[in-house]
Parts: sequence; C-alpha cells; structure tokens
Amino acid sequence: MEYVIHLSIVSGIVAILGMSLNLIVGYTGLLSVAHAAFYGIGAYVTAILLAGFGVNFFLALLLGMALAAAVALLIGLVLSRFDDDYYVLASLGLNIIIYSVFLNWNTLTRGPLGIPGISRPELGIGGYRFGLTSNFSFLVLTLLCAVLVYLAARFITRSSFGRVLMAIREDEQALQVFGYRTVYYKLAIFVIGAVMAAVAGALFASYITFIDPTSFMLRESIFMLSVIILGGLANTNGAVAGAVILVVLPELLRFVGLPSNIAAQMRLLLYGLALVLLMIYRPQGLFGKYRL
Amino acid sequence: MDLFVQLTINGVIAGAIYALIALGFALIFGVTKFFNLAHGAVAVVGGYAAFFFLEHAGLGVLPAAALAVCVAGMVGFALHKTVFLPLRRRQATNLVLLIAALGLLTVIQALIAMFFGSQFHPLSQFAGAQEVYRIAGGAITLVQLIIIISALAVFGLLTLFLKKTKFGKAVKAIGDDEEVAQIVGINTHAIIGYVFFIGSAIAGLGGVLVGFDTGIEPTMGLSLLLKGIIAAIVGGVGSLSGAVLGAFLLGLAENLGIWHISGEWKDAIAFGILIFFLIWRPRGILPR
Amino acid sequence: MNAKEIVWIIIAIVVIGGGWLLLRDTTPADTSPIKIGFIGPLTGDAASIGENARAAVEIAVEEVNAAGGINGRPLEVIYEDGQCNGAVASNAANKLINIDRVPVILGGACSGETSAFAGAAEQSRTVTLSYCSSAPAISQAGDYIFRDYPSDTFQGAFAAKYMTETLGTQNVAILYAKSDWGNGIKDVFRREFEEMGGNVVAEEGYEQTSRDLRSQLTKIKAANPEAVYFLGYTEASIPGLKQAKELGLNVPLFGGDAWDDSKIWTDTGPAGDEAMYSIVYAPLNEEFRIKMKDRVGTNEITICSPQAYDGVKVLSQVMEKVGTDSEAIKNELYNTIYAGGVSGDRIEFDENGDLVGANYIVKKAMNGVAEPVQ
Amino acid sequence: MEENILEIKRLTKHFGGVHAVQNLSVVFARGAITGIIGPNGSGKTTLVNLLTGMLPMDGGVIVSDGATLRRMRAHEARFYGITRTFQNIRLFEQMTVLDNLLVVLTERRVFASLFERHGAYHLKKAEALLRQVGLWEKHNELALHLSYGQRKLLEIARAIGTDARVFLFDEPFAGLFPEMREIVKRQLEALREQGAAVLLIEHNTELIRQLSDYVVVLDSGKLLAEGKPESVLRRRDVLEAYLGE
Repeated sequence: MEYVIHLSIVSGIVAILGMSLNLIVGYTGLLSVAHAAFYGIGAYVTAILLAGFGVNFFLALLLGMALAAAVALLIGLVLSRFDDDYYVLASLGLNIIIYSVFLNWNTLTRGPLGIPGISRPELGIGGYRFGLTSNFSFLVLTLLCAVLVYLAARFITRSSFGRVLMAIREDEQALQVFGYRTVYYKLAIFVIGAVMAAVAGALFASYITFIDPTSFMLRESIFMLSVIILGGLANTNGAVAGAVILVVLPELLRFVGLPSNIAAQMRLLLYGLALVLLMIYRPQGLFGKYRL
Repeated sequence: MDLFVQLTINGVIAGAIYALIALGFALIFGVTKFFNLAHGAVAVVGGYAAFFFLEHAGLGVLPAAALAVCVAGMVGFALHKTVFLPLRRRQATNLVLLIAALGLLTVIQALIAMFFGSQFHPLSQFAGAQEVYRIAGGAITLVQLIIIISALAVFGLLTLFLKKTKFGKAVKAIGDDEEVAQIVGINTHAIIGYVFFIGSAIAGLGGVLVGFDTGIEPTMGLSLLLKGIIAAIVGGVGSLSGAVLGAFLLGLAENLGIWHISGEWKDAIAFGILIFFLIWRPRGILPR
Repeated sequence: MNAKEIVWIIIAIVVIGGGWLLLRDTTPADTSPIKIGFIGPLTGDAASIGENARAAVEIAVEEVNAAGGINGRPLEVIYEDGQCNGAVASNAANKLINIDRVPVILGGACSGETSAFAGAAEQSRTVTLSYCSSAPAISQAGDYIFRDYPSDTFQGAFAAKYMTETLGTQNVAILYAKSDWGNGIKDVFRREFEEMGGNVVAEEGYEQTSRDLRSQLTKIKAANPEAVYFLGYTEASIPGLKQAKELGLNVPLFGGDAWDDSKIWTDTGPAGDEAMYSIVYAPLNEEFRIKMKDRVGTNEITICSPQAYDGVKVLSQVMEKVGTDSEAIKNELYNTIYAGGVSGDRIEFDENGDLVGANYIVKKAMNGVAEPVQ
Repeated sequence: MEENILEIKRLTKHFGGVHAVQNLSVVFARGAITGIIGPNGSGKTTLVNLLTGMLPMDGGVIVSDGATLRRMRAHEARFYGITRTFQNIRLFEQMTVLDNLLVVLTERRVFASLFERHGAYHLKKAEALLRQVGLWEKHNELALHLSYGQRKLLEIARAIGTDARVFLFDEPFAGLFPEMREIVKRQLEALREQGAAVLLIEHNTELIRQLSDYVVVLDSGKLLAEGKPESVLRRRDVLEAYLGE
C-alpha cells in the first residue's frame, strides 16, 4: 500500500509538470525543453529555505513560485524570438545553463553535494501544529495541488486566453494581424507554466527530503515532454494520463523479471522506441487534440 | 604566452572534433531541414564499431577505422530509410522528426550499452605509444594532429565534391527547394539517402577519432551532438564552411573562456554562445 | 489500432499489473531465499560504476551461496536501477521496501541516491548499507543508514596530511570531478591543507561527463604547482592522466580511491607512471580481482565495487547471526566487526553508521600496475 | 471625417535587389471597392503584407484617417481598422470553425482575456457571421476538415468579424464554385454598403469589372494605371502587361 501511495505522489508531481508543460507545448505550440529548470528553481528555493532557515513550507512554496516566475519572464523574453526547432534548441541551452548554475553555485546550492534534511510541510493553526510527515497526508497535499493545477489549466484553456494560445500555435503571424500582441500571451503562459512547475518542485523537494542537481537535468525536461507527447498534446486529461503511465509502466517493468544486466537498459530502449513509434503512428499521442 | 598557445591548441583540437560532427549534421540539415538528433548516436556507433573490429576481429587500426566509418554511414542510411523517409513522405513536421530522432538516439545508446556495457574504452591502446610534438611552446599528439587534419581534409574534399559533381548540384538543388528539385527530375529520396550515408560516415569518423584521442562510451552521443549543433548554428546553418568555422570558434571560445572562468562552466559557456548567436545572429556567421 | 483500443489496453495493463502488485503473496516461507535489495546506477552517466558494483555483488552472493547460504537459506539480490538520480532511486527503494519487503538495501551508490531514499528507509525501518555514498551529511541520515564507504572527511584529511608531510609539497593545484564525491573530498582537502599552511594555487572542476581536461590542466600547469590533487573517476582519469603527460605537467599527480581501478593503469600505460593515490588498506584482494576479471571481461574495478562486495559479506555475517529482522540487523551492525574484506581489513561502524577509522595507504603506479608505497 | 480612409504615399519595399513595391502612391476611398490587378509578382500581395504590417516597409508612408505612419506592425493593423484574407488561406487549422471566428472577436488584453466578460455576446455574433456564409452547421468541425471553398468562406467571415474599415481581400474568388462566388460577392457588396474601403486583388477581369468602383494596375511593383474599370481595362499597356505574363 505504501508503494501505491508513493507512486501516487510521484504521479501527482509528474502530472503537475505534465499539465503545466502541456499549456506551453500542447496549447501554445512552444516546444520547450527548459521545464526542468523551473521545477528545479521551485525545489531549490524550498529546499534552501526549509533546510537552511526553517521557513514554513507554504511560504517557501510561494517564494519559489515567485522566483520561478521572475526567471521564466527573463527566459521567456529570450525564447519569444524563436520558433520551431530553434525554440527547442534555445530552451535546451537555457536548461543546461540553469543546470550549470545549480551544479556550480556551491555557496548557494551546495553543488553536487545536494541539500539534505529538507523537512515535510507543517500546518500551523494557532498553537496547534500538524506535520505532514506520513506519506498519506503528503499524498493528500500533492493531490490537492494537482487538482488545483488541473482546475487552473482547465480554466485557462477554456477561456478566451486559451483560445488565443491555440491560435498562436496554429498561425502566430496571422493572429497578430487580428490585433493580438502575441508575445505577451506567450510570455504569460510561459510564466504560468513555470510557476506550476515550481509547485511540483517544492512538493518533490519536501517529499524526497533531499535534492541535488541531477534531478533537474535536461533528461528530466525530455521526460516531461515525453509525458505529454504520450498522453496527448493540448489535452489536460491526457497529460495526467501520460504522467501516470510513464511513472507506473517503468515500475511494472521492474516486476517482469528480466535478467538484471539488461533490465535497466531495456527500460531506456522501450522508452526510446515508444517515442519513435508514437511519432510514426500517432503523433498526437493517446488522447491528443493536437498533432505536432 | 605558453598558456595562451596551449589553450589555443586545445581549442583547435576540440574544434576539429566538433567540426567532424557539425559537418555531417550541416550536410544532412542542408537537405532535410530538421535537427537530426540521432546524428550523435551515429558517432557512437562509429566508435564502437571500431572498438569491435579492433578488439574482437583483431583488425589493424586503419582497416578497423575504415570499416567503422562505413558501418556508421550504413546505420545513418538505415535510420533514414526506416524512420525519417516514411515520416517525411507523409509531411511530418520538423518537431515530429526531431522527437523521433531523439527516440532513436535513446534506443541506439541503450542497445550499445546492452551489447558492450557502459564502461569507458580508450582506443589508443590499439595504436601504441603517442608521439608528442611541440609547437611554439604548446604540445599536441599525433592523434590530435590527425584529428585536425581529418577535419580539414573532410571539409576540403566534401566541398570540392559538392562543387564539382552532379551529385553536389543535386544536393544543392534539394537544399534550395526539395519540391522543385523533384520536379526537375532529381531523385530526391535517393540523393537524401546518400547524404545520410555520407554525413553519418563523417560523424562515425568523428566517433572513431574521439575514441583514439580520449575514449568511447555509450552516452557520449548527446554531448558530442549538442556541440556539433551549436557549431553548425554559430557558423551558419546548412553551410559547410560555416559549420567548420563555427566548430573552431566554439572550441576556442570554450577553451580560452575558462582561462578566467573556472573549468566547470565549460558547458555553460558553450550554450551561452549558442543563445547569444541565436538572439543576435540567428543565421550564423556564414549563412547559406 | 485506434485511440480507444490503445487506451483500453493500457488501462488494462495498469489495472492488472497494479492488482497483481497489491494482491500477490509477499510472505516468504522459511526455506525460501533471503531477498535483499540493491540500488545503483545501472543506466545513465554513472552506469559503469553501478554495473561494476553489481558484478562485485554477484560474486559475493555466489560465494555466500556456495558456502551454504545463510543458515541454509540462499541469498538473493534484487537489483534496481537508481540512475544516480534522487527521484529514480526513491522509486526503486519504495518498490524494494514495500513490495519486495526486503529487510536490507545495499545502496545507493551516488550520495544523491542514498540521501533521496534514506528518509523512506528510516521510516519503514529498512536497513540501508551504502557501498559508495561519501557525502558527510549521510552520517546524520538516520539510525538505519550505514555505509562501508568512508566519509569524505577521512580521505580529504589524509591526502592533505600526506601531501604536506610526506611529499613535502606546499603549493598544490586541485582538479576535481563535479560530483558529490569529488566536490566533497575537495572541500575537506582544501580546508585541511590550508590549515596545515599549504597553499592551493589553482582549483579547477570539470563536469563528470567531460573527457577533455586539457584546458583545465593547462591552467593548472601555468600556476606552477608542486603537485596536483586529481579527483576523478575512471572515465575521465584515463584521458586526464594522458593529457597531463602530453602537456608536460611533470609534477606528482595524487588521486583519490577511485583510482584503485587497474583498468586506469593498464589503459594509461606509461602516462600513469608515478601517479599516486590514497586507498583504504585492504590486505588481500588478488582472488577478488581475478573473479572480477572473469565476470566483467576487463580488469576494471571501479570505485566502490570492493565496498559493494564487502557489503554483501558483512550483511550475510550479520543475518547468519540474528536472522532477517531488520531491527535485529540494525542493532547487530552497530556491534559487528568484519575482518578480511577486500575494501579494508576491518569493517566496523560507529554510532552514526559510518565506517570506523579508515586506515589509508598510498599506492603508486608504475608500468601499468599500482603498488603500495612503503 | 475624411473621404479617404487609407492612403499610401511613395511606398517602397525591396527584397535584396528586387523591388517588390516601388514608390507606390494610391488612395483607397470609403464605401468603394478598389480592384488591384497585375501579373504575378507585380507586388499585389506584398502591398497587402505592407499594409497589415506583416512586412516592414522600406520607404514611404501609410496615411490612415489623415495620420501619417512611417511604420506599421502586424498587431497594429487592427487598431487602424485594417484586416485581410490570405491568398494561400491561413486558418487556425487545428481549431474548430467556431473558435476560428471567436478568436478574432474576443478580448485582446492578456489578463482581461483570461476573465472574458462578453462571451455570450461574442458567441451570438460568431453564430450570425457563420450563418451569413452558410457555415454554422460546421461550427464544431476542425478548420482543416473543411472543403477548399468552405475554408475561403471561413476566412472571409473571419475578416468581416473584425469590424475593420479597410478590408484587404487577396484573391477571395480563386478556385470557388459559382454558388460560393455569389456568397462572397454579396459579402463584398455589403461591406461597400456599410461604407468600408474594400481592396480586391483578383485576376479575373470580369469580376473586377462587375465589382470594383476603381482599379489600380500594378506591374513590377510600380503603378501602371489607375481609374474607372471601364477605361483602365481598355488600355493597351494594361492588356500587354497581362498578356505578357
């Protein structure tokens, strides 16, 4: 049962990442592979404040979201000049640069040593304090966050704003002629997505109680991208489904009983193969409403 | 002064390696216009094929290297035939191709790790002791000289070949406009297939030479490739001379850059250059 | 296949798989194998360390079982990939803890792996014996967390002392891998070395995936050190040592225990001559080397493989005595002394679960082999 | 209020060495359809792109309601009441027909668009527009699933939905069946009734003769002739420019 709770927490965190990235990639058509950077910013701010200064989790979470928003604004400004392949490449470069900062700014992030001893969230009402130390209570918090993000994503995509995002994806230049300053929309959704990713980062840091830069590498961004490509672009439900599938399926593979020397590589192999086959046979993913 | 000379030499060596990757990448990009991320995997295939021929088939250094280059070329050709061509036939967008290529990169690296293990293998032990030459106070080994010469020779031969032959003209025509090229009777699919072979073979050569200079491992593909792509973009996308220029520029900037910045920022420097160029000079130094 | 079918198939797989996970029998019979978990990077950038350690564990398990197992029950190891990544290692540990219900996890390798699941292990009272995590912070990770790999504190201090007192060097440069291990030892070394009056003339890091260290070495050479403290793993050290020689950096190179891998010295050949490194004293390990070579095909023994091997031996000794209850194992580990390991002649744990008093010696490479220095 | 909504003076655009539009000065009148004809490559579409800011102009000015603009950016076109259709149809393909229309009706400000307050009004208006071109039955289809003619109609409806005062139609009749032509014609004439300035790029001289009040002939980016359709379309140089292509 604990294992199921664990997987649910991880799925919830990945689902938040998937839903937020889907706003950027699936709805707005900006193929960003920099999402792990914001995930990392959320995680690091939370970790540093919790482990170093004993700040309350929820305050740390808010600060993490704020910093992610600020960085996303800068990065979004840079990225707003590119499209298609160049967007991918530029976002990839920015992810690597931010990863380098996590890795090399030792005085702040402790570099490769990582930050241990991050505490679980604590709810304090008056003199009564309640720590979310059990995995079950943490699952409730994670699901609460995931549901909030889900509702936010649904609200955004069903609003006029969301319609503009899709139109940007389809034909940005034509949309401009109809009076939209598309660059602001792109920036806005990029920042919104980054803030949501920061929530996931804060949850991750607090759940695992330890973070180091390896969790925020380019590889993670590519994983998040696979989540929504598999689940389906421009579909919030699809992003959730993709997250659950990509978290649970590899875990199931642990039970297949392959010889240990190929089991691990087999997982990578299947993952790569899935990407190729999806692109060939179903480029919109399982539940996608948008074909790349 | 010595420091400067040596850092410059280091930069040129790194640049030559990047150039070999960037040349093949730019050649393929020139006709297909998509970012072939599987290009990095092809370089790994080249390195491991050489390792296989040296270690298990007992071949000499030159035949093993030559065969490895061919294997890399054939793998590139096969990827084109089985994945990229069908996708391009149905007008898949660049992003679809890019993600498929990413999947291929993952698959190939996993396969190599399954068959050869994840260890690091230097190939230099098959080539015997290394001669070290001194140039203006800086040091360079024979392998490194060969890398620089190969990069320049491949660039020269490739340019000449594309300029002088009918094949080269067809490649240029496809690069300008694939549909028009098809209309005037060029068998574009066949030509693109050959381009994949040539480009991948060059990357394979890069992989082999990296193996002799430092060593090979299954995961080296992505970092090699990313440097190659940066070089190709900084130089001017799709242009061969641009790719070479960009590669040497990148190599020099990385290695001279850490003169004053600590070495662990090397990757950040490389990608910083990429972002800088993308913003202020997106067509590169020598646009096609 | 249309979308709906695919969806249904996947839902079916997830439901069936999940149900099977929940419902299957997890109580082992008494003659059944004793299962313990293993976590290490079997894929990804650090895969060579994890694969090599797995080979060492397999050898140890075979030896234990050949000698009759643990009280007649064979030992079985469930290998899980941690990818040197906190999130992945945490998934792996949760599976081992909650599904396989292992009493002991041998792992993880990277400090990032161990730190990421230490909380879960502590909470579920699962004994964790890391064979590779060196980060000083792991000492405080919990009662159930042990390691038979020394904390960085010891090695950095030893190297500082050796380089000032025995080698008599005052001005050294540091070249280190940007990993928990490299960075951790570097920090301790630098502090201790400067406290002893030494002077660090240059400090250069490199990303773990980097194989071209020429420019870092060029800068180091220009700083004119009397010696270089070079903390690298096998993959970067082989080219790094060669590149140092090519560049004419003819000062003593001093490395960490990761250099106790004969692959480095056979592959670098003469370029490795005169290089030195510190390593925990271990009396006999020829047999282990031969067995490793039989298994992995090369003479490679990466950092931590000896500790992984010893870890299995220590655990079997403990389980032989107190059975498979994890609390009993934990209590016994604090009291146990294991002698004659391949990673050290005496393995025992202090009250933090750290290896006690690592006894370092220095080895020097010559003609492709590393031999202890008198 | 001035008679001329839009005027261009000495407008110039070149691509490399090629002059796509050269020193072009034209006046577009209120309540009139101005036909623009000329051989392929004569700069017709470039002119539309310049007027909507999709290309930056290299010289000259655009005068909108008497205000002189040296620069027009794409998102500003709507502010000056200019809208367009595209020769090669640029719909928002993977969006529904209804969304294609709604997107040009709704709130332009970023944050206000998140909290749209006039949704019901926009929906009614979109429905009316779609009914006008006979596409309401298709409103839930993706734009890419429409037939060629329906796509053209949707683009025209989208342009009309913007409430612009200057409409630039780039070959709206090309490839349409007669019944659809009639729908388009009705739309154009209705716009003229309402006092808009309509620019009509069209190859079919018969249509130009029927519809336009004024004709501008371009050749190699330069003004070749202008005037009433009857007189312009009779001129020899105009005919030669056409026959020469």
